[in-house]
This record gives sequence, structure tokens and C-alpha cells, in this order.
Amino acid sequence: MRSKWPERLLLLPATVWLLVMLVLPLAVVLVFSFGERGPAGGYVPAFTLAQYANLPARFTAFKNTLTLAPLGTFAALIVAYPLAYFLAVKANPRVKTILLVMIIVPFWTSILIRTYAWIFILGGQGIPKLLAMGGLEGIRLINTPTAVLIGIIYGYLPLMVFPIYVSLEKLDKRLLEASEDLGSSPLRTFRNVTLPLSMPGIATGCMLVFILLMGEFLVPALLGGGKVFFIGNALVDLFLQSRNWAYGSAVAATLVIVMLVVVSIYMKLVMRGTNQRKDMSLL
Amino acid sequence: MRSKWPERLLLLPATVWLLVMLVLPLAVVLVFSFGERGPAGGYVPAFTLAQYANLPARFTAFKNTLTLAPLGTFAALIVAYPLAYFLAVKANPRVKTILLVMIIVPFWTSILIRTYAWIFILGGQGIPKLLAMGGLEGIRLINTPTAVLIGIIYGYLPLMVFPIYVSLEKLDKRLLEASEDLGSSPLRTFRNVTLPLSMPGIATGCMLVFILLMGEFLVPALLGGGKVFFIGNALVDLFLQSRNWAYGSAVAATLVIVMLVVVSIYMKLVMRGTNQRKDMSLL
Amino acid sequence: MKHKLATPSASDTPVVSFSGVWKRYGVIVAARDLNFSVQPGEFLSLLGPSGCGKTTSLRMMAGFDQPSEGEVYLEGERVNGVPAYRRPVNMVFQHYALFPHLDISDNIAYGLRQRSPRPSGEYIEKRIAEILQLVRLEGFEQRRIWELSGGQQQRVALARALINQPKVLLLDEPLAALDRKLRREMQIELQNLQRNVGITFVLVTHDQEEALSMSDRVCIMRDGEIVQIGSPLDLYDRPKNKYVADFVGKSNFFEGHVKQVNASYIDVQLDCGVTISTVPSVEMDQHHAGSRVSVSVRPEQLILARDEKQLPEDCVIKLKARVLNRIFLGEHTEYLLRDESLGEFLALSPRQNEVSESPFETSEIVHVAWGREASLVLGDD
Amino acid sequence: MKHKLATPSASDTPVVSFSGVWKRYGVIVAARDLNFSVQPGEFLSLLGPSGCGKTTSLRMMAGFDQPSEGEVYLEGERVNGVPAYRRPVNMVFQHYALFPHLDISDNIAYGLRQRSPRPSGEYIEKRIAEILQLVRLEGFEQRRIWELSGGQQQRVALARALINQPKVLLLDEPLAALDRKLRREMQIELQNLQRNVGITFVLVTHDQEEALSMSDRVCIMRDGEIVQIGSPLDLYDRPKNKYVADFVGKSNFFEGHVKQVNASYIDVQLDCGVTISTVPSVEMDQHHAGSRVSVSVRPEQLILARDEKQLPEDCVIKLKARVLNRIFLGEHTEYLLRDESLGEFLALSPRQNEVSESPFETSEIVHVAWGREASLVLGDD
Repeated sequence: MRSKWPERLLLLPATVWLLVMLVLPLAVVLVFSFGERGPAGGYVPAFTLAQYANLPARFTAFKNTLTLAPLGTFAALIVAYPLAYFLAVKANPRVKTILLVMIIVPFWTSILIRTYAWIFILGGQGIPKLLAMGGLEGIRLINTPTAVLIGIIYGYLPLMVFPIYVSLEKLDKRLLEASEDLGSSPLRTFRNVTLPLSMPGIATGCMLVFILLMGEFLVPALLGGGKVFFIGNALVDLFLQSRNWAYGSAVAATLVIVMLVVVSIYMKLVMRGTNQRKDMSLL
Repeated sequence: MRSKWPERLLLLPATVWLLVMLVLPLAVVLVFSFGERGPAGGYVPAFTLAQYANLPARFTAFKNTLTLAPLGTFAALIVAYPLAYFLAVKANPRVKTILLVMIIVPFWTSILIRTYAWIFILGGQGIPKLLAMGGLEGIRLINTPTAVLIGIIYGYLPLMVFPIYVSLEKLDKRLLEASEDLGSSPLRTFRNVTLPLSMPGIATGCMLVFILLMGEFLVPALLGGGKVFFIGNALVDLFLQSRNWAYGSAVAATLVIVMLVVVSIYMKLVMRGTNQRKDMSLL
Repeated sequence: MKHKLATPSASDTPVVSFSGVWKRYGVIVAARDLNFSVQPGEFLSLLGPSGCGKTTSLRMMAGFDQPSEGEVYLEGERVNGVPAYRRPVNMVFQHYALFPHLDISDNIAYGLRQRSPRPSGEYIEKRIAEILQLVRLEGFEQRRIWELSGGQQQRVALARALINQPKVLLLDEPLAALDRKLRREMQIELQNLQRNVGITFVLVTHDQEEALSMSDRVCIMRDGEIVQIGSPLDLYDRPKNKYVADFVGKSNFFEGHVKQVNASYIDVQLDCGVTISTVPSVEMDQHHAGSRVSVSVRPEQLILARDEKQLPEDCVIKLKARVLNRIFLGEHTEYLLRDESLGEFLALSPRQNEVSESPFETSEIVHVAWGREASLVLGDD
Repeated sequence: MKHKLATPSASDTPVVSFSGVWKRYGVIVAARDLNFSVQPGEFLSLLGPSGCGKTTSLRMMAGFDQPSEGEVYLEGERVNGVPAYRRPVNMVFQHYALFPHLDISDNIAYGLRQRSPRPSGEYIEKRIAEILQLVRLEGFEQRRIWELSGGQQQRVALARALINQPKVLLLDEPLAALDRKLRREMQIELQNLQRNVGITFVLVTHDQEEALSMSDRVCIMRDGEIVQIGSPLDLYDRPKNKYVADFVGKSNFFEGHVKQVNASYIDVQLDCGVTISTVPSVEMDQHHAGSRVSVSVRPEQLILARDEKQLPEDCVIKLKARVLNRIFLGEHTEYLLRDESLGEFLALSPRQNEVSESPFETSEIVHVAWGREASLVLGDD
């Protein structure tokens, strides 16, 4: 029987890491959320549920986040899947390289800059003007949930494309031939083989996008104007502008709890749904 | 000779994609940068170099970005490599899984929330207080470049760990044995085999972190206070607060140009340095 | 020929038939004017090195590839352009290509469930049970693919194809992933299975031993062309040319030219000056005095002896050679020999002969002889 | 024994020597009391199925694993605990393990460049040129690994190890990744190389044909133990037990018990009632009347004939059997036969015998016989 000590010692840095990276920040947020706002902002230690009682004031931000985040995730999936499929299955190597570069290169310029450009494209001088010239007057895009959704799809598409691409790429093409050989038409082969085997990629992509959307504030701020606020915006407002750390922490703590619940339910569903041994990659 | 048309047709969606995703936003930014600020903010068409002439006013932001981004990238690399190495080479499967989860799980809560917690940890009530209790008085962390650097390492570590981990993970362990068998000590084996073969991962990680740092504004805003501004902050300021789109676009355009130059030089160096056929993954 | 294949008589219709089939990929020709047919219940192997067109031919039978030119028939029906999922053939893939997201019984039932109308649940259950019994995997229904060994996966792949009762079962190097001992077992199992189910088998392989030991007929291919089709015995004893003689078993080749064509044998003068009497592997009239030929002598046809008197009387050649190397191969011993004029050549000596006398040693001089029937004049390449 | 190994005489010191070596991983025993030595210039193979401990033994020679118990000696020097990079042995890895970031010449020079003092550039250049000539890869200096074929990579791996002039070259299934035809060629090349450079070779393989054809001695392993060490001929003709007889070549086994032990032979009554005269594969005195034994008869030792008169006089058994299956294997034909009392058994008939008379057909009744020397009584497992 070998001693368990060396292994435990190896786990020590990992434990410290977990504490500093996850537990400590969350603990700070949790402690703050029971405190009070100082006279000049910031935080004053206390134990009160006042901040939580105040949550309904930010109801719209919660509502927007919890409707547009799933919707945006789904929309990104719908747009990303055909692209990833084309990349992984249909494209010849040269086209594939070009396409991959095209998807990656936009990443090289900050999302900030690229999203600003959308303000113009969706704004009065952009698409609505083109539509007006075509006879469709009075279409408003900027500062609507639609604009936010477009921004989300735009910004998160590569994050969705890549995991799906990877799972489709490593899909053994002979499985598709085997399915056809056994009498399955290409459409049924897609449903019976391709789709189930790309589930890990779909699950990873959706989770990644959804989690990041829960903290999103850039896109709603830029493309939603003052009209479509997310919780991310509420946090920026509370911490940076009004410096109400206690209330901000209560919002953040609530968000984390909501997210952990959603993610764990989702994980359970995915685990049961795919029923795969080890293909469940987390990133 | 087969017709080239089908292939060209296949490239059409890709070309549209590239236009919408990359060229159009950059074109908008470029056009804007030659325009003027409207009376109530926004953009008025014009052709003037006034915005570019004004760039030196944001010199500090450029300087901070172009010093702290490479520094942060390097610091993240130094911290990430041993961790990735331990994960890929030394850890047994169980420890590895635990560690991977520990690195990923923090990602599940928005970077916004986690970074806020660092305000407290680095602030007057956090580490400096602990140090003061230990006799080291007057240490200031929050709102210094050091705080920004710590925030960068914290936020970008997983982005650096993963590509390196992947390249070390797929490194054939027998190559290490072959090197030892041929008379190379473990240390020299690391230098002769492990390091060169993990170069693609290092290159990918560094590029990823560097590019994202060029657009970073959260960490400088939160941990740098008003003192350590990045270009990202300048952009947020110009577009959201002062609504000077023309000047903001000039700053953005300059940043993109600087970045493209840096990245292309870097790519050339890396390509020459690693001299590898196909291991250069971009994400 | 074409018309006969297109309008075949009822009973002896070939199951598969290729008529003038070409397959081009751009400028590359993967199959060149293929003409052959497979009879019902036959076990045919397509044998050749990689890139010889054997896999392309198989894929054209399966419907994954379509011929650029020529006709492919299944049971007398032209199937050019018919996609794989509409053809009554099934394939066992090289690395099995089992569905990792389905358990064994769902893998096996896959083909049945694609039928319309879809068979009843009980019928499918019954068929799965039958086929699992056939491949000796009873009780494996709920297992996952990765829980099976290579040999078991191989059997599931067979079961998944056989359950559809295909007109032809196509096998694409089905044993390549198994180790030697297991491969030998599976070869015997496959052969028995084919006899039991009576389904026509077409096997693609680059392993000559596999092709020779399992098939009724072997089709040897090179560069997209058929070189020779025949029974294993035919190919071994009457190889059409040097390529076949070299690919099917080992052989010693001696170059020379035809000196005289006689009634039933041919005198060949070898380049070293020796003249030997040989028999032709192809039609007699292909050979003319003066034409360059190769003479093939199988190593096991060589008779070795310490004493010249032990050699049989009726040999076409008798010589003395030095043993350069001896390799012990179990049932027989392989000697690398060297003769002044003939150069280096191989001889195989069965162990039976060595039980009575001791094996020859390296550097020993031995007497070598072989008969006329053992020296084959080969046709043009 | 241990002391003799620890203080060896000068000239005939074994290059490698294991003395009571055990290797445990937790509760798993990977090597169990191994005692053997390898003589200078010898070609030794460790043969066995996966998990038999052959690779563990090799890794203990290389220094990647250290024995849990017992002594490992290299040229008489105890090397327990000495790491791999300080041992004067080199290894050819199963999948070559060539460095993908270095070109061929840097791969080959790797070992020389690790020496201190580091040899001069010219010396390294010279040695690379020499070794590339040895493995017939002149002009490949600047190539990259992925530009080479499997056989060429194999030769680079050999060159990279040989350039260091190791005391022993360890080969870990070096030919497993090559296809059959190429493997056969590389076997001959390896054998020639070993004779030319005079370096001691230790080869690990699960391929009995490879081990038999290449090695001076073969060490057969099972479950971490050595079952038998001997020359290929020894193992084939005098297998210690059923495991060895079955692993080295094919054999027919008949179970029975010893009826009577005579001066030079043993009468065994088989379970079917037949009594045959046999010779023992191990020492005579291991067998006693009444003890259960297996009798092994090699398929090629069986004599088949249509006419009983063709059978030799001095046979210990003569019977009639039905041909169940015939497999044509090139140099010989394999028959699966069935006799009422003995059951099913295999016979190999060389093609030589069939040139004069036609091969036997399935269902035909043939006469079968074999001599006393062909029936081996095996020792205990």
C-alpha cells in the first residue's frame, strides 16, 4: 500500500488555485451582498437582506438576460451549424483553410471595434436607409432587441462554430458511408449519425455562448442603447457609475446562483442525452 | 479539365462572410476616422485628418497598451507553462481531471464579477491590510500597473494554459524516452524536445492573449482605476461617453493597423522558428 | 459480351458484373477497362498493392463511386448512378465503422430500421438474436462498441451487414486491424460463414496469403487493371507473368531467351549460358524462338541433397550451390543459395526431409535440382 | 549463479544479465524471477503475447523501468537505479519515436551531440555519412521525418540508435507498423545488419515467425515468467509444454496418459483408446506411468496418401480420415481432417508431393500416418 501523501501534496497548489480563482471572488461577492452602500459609494460591512429585497428594481435586466441569452444561443447555433458542417464535411482542404482563416481573422480586431461598426450598419444611415430606398420605410433596427440579437450572433458565432466544427471534423466519414450502405438516405444519415455524434460540440458551444452571454454588457450597451439592458449592464452601472457595491454584489450573487442552476440542469440533460463515454469536452 | 465554377460558387458565401465580418466593420471605422464629430456627438461625414492629428492626446493609452499587453502576455506565459506542463505530463488522470475542471469552472462566472472581487482583494481591506499586519505598511496595489498585470494574468491564464496544454498533451511521450535513451538528461530533454514541440501551443496562446489584450478595457478600468488606461478604455470613453465617433474611429483604426503589423511580424517569426508542417493551429 | 450481360438468362445471372468499367479522377485513372463477373455464392478476392484499383472497384459495387465509363450490373440490372442506399449490397468496412453512439443491437438493427415499411419490433428482435448466434456474440446486445475486442467488433460489423441479407457482401480489408493469430482465426470463421449463409463475398485485400487461403477465385490487379483472374491454384501454378508470380508466393526468376519451342515444352537459354527445358505458364503459341522471357522456379520445387545420388533422375537442371543463409520458419527451412552462374536464389526445404538428415549449414555446398514442371516460362508483363 | 554473474570473468561476460529480477506495479507482477543472460553478438528475441512481461524486461534493460527486486547487469556491471541516459544501450522504439522537429541528420546525430565532451562537427558529419550508407539512405540528410515512408523511418530509427555504438541494441516490435511484404524485407535487412555491425540485439515481438526467422535464441514468456529459452530449432522440435508448442508453429494435440516408460520412448494411451509410441520433449524421467500428458504432432509431420501402400513402414500410427476442408497456402496445402476416434486435426502437405499426384478433395477419405519421432510427449505446463 503506497502512501496517499504525495498525491495530496500534488493537489495542494490546485486547491489554492481553486480558492483564489473561484471561491475567494465569489465569497467576496457574497459577503458584500449582505452589506450596505457607503455614503460616498463602495462598501460598508453589515448584515442585511436589503440589497436582495431591492432586486425587483432590476427585474427588466434579469428578464432581458434570461430571454435574450437562450434566444441568442439558439440563434447562434442555427447560424453556426450549417457553416461548421460545410467546413468539416463538404469543403475541400483549400476552401476549408480559407474559411477557417476568415472566421478567425475577425477575432484579431477587438470585439469592441467591430461591434461599434454595427451601430452604424444597423443605424439610420445603414440597413434601414437601404430598405427605405427599396420602399420599406420606417424600419428601426438600432436600439431594439433585434439589434442586440444580431450583435450576439455576430460576436459569438466563432465560439459556436469551433466546437461544432471540431466534433464534426473528428467524425469518422466512413460512419456516414456505413449508414448509406445500410440503406439510409443522406438526410436520414444526417439525423441518425451526424447530428447525434456532433451533440458534444453542440453542447459545448451552447454552454460556452450561454455562459458568456450571462455576463455580456457590451452588445446590449452599444446596440440596445438604453433600451435593452442586461444584468451585465446593471453590474457596470452599479459598480462603476453609482458605486453601490453592496447592491451590485447582490445582483451578481443572484446571477451566479441562477447560472449555476441553469448550467447544472443543462449538464444533466446533455449527459443523459448524448450518452457518450468521453467526448464531453468542456471547452 | 473540370470547370472551376462550382468551386467559385462555394467560395461565394465565404466571401460575403468575410465582407460582413471583417471588411465592412473596418471600412466603417476607416470612413468614420476621416469624418467629424456632430454637434450632439455621433458622426458627420467629412474628409479631414484632424482626428489623426489629435492622436497624441491619447498617447498614454497607446503607451500603456503597448507595454502592458506584451508584459501581460509574457507574465501569463510564465505562469501558464508550468501549470500546463504539470497537467499534460506529470498529473495522473484523476488529478488532471480535477485540475482541468478547476481551470474551467471559474470561466462559468462572468469575468466582470470575478474581476470586481479583485478590487477588494487588492484594495485597502485586502492584501495590503494583511501585509500591514505583517509589518509591511504602505503597500499600494489597487490602481497601479501591478494590479492591472495581476488582473490580466488572472483573466487570461486559462486562454494561455489551454493551447500549451493541448500541444504538450499530444506530444508523444516516447519522444521523451527516446531522448533520454540517446543520452539526454531530463533537463536537456525538456530543452531539446519538449520546448520546441510545444512552440505551436506557446505561439497560439501568446497571440490569443496579446490580441485580446489590445482590446481590453475591463481590467484597466476596474483594477487600474483612472490611472492605468488602455486604448480599450479610450474607445469606451470616446464612443459611449463623449460620443466622438470620428475621433474614436481614428484611435480604433490606428490600433488595428498597429496590431496587424505586430501580428504579421510575430507570425513570420513563429513560422520560421517552429518550422513545423501543420501543427500551427490558430485557435 | 456486353449484350449477354445486359440481358442475362434467368438462373446463372452473375451477381456482380463489370463491363468495360473505367474510373477517372481528373487525370488519374483508378480503374481501366474492367471486365469481370462474380457468380452467385462465389468468394472472390481483389488482390493487389495499394493504389491498384481494388478499393475503387469495391466502391463502385457499393455505389459510393460511379464509373466514368462502362456498365456495372447487380443481378443483371444496370446500377450506374444508383446511390449506395438503394443497392442491395452491404459492406464490411476496413476499421468496421461501427456507430459509437449506438449499442450492439442498435448497430446490428440499423439496416432493418431503414427499410420502409419498417419491420415490426419483434421481427427485428428475432433477427438480431439469430444473427448474434451466427457470429457467436449471444448476450452482447446491450454492450457498447468500445467494450468489445477487435475480433468482436469485426463480428459485429459482419452481423450488421449480414442481417440485411445482401446480394453481395463486400469486405474492405476486414482483417487488416487484427493481429496475426486472430486474423488466421477470423479467416477460417469468415470462410465457414460464407459457406453457411451462401452469400456471395467480394473481398479486397493486399495480403496474398489471405486471398489465396479464403477465396474461390482471386482477381489480381495492378495500376487499375486486371492482370489475372483465377483460382488460387491456377494463379500459383500458372502465373501469367512475373508480376503475378512474384505477388502470389515467392519465386526465383531467371532471365533468358527462347531457344526452341517444342511440342509440349520450351527450351530456354538463360543469360548465364545454361539451357533448361521449361513449360509455359500461358498458351504455348505466345512464345517464339529468340524472344526474351523470365523463367520462374518456386523455392519449394527445388530439391536439395548432400549426396548427388539422392537427386531424382528426371531433372532438367542439376547444380552445386553454396548455402549463404539459413532461416528456420517452422514447417520448413529457407536457404539462400548461390551458384556461380545462376547467382543467388532461394530454396524451401520441408521439415519432413530434415527429420531423417540434419539441416544444411551455412557455407556448406549442396546439390540442387529441379524438374521440368517446376520451371515455368512466363508471358509478357 | 548470482555470484558468478556478479563477478564475471573478463572475456565471456554476458552483455546483459538478469538475476532474480521481479517487477511489480502495485499488486500486478509484470516480471517474475527472471534469470537469463545475453552473450556478446547474440540476437535474442523475447517472444510472447501482450502482457507477458517482454516489454517490461526490455524497459528494465534500457533503464526506463527499475526492477522491484533482483539485479540487472550490463557487461557485468550492476545497473539497478542507473537512469536511461547513463546506460550504454540504445533502443529502436515501436513507432520509431523520431523527432518531428529535426531533420534526418539531426535525428541521427542526436545521441552524439548529447555526449560530453561533444564531438567535433566534422566527426559528427563523418559518422552520419557512414551510418546513412549502412542503412542505405545516402542523400536523405536534409529530409523531414514525414517525407519518409514507413520502411525509411524504420531505417532512420535504426541509424539513430546504431550511431552511438551501443553495447546492446534493444528493438521494441520494430516491424509491427510495416506491412507484410516490407516486414519480410526488413527482417532480412536487420539480420544482415546485425551480422555486419556485430552488436548484440535484443528484440521484443509477439510475432513467432519474426522471432524464429531472425534470432539466435528465443525466450518465450508468459505472465511475466520465462517458459523456455532456446534456439528456434530447439523450441520447435523440443517444446517444453503445450504453451510453447502452440505458440511456436501450429500443432495437433492429443490428450492421454502414460502407459509405459521404455528406454528411449514412451507409450501413451490416448483418451480415444489408441495407444501410440512417442518420444519425450523434455527429460525422460519427468514422465511416470499413469500421469496425464499431451502428445503434440506437427501438421507437416503427417504423411497423407491415397494408397495405403504409399505410407512408410515404420509408422507408430496409421489411420483413415475424411478431408473436411482444404486451404491452399502457396508452398503447401493445409487439410483439416477428421478421424472417428482422434477427432479433428490438421495436416500440411508440401506442394512437391502434389506435383505428381492431384491434391485431395473435400470429403475424400485419405490414409494418414506418422512416425514415432513426430509424436512428442510434452512436459507439464
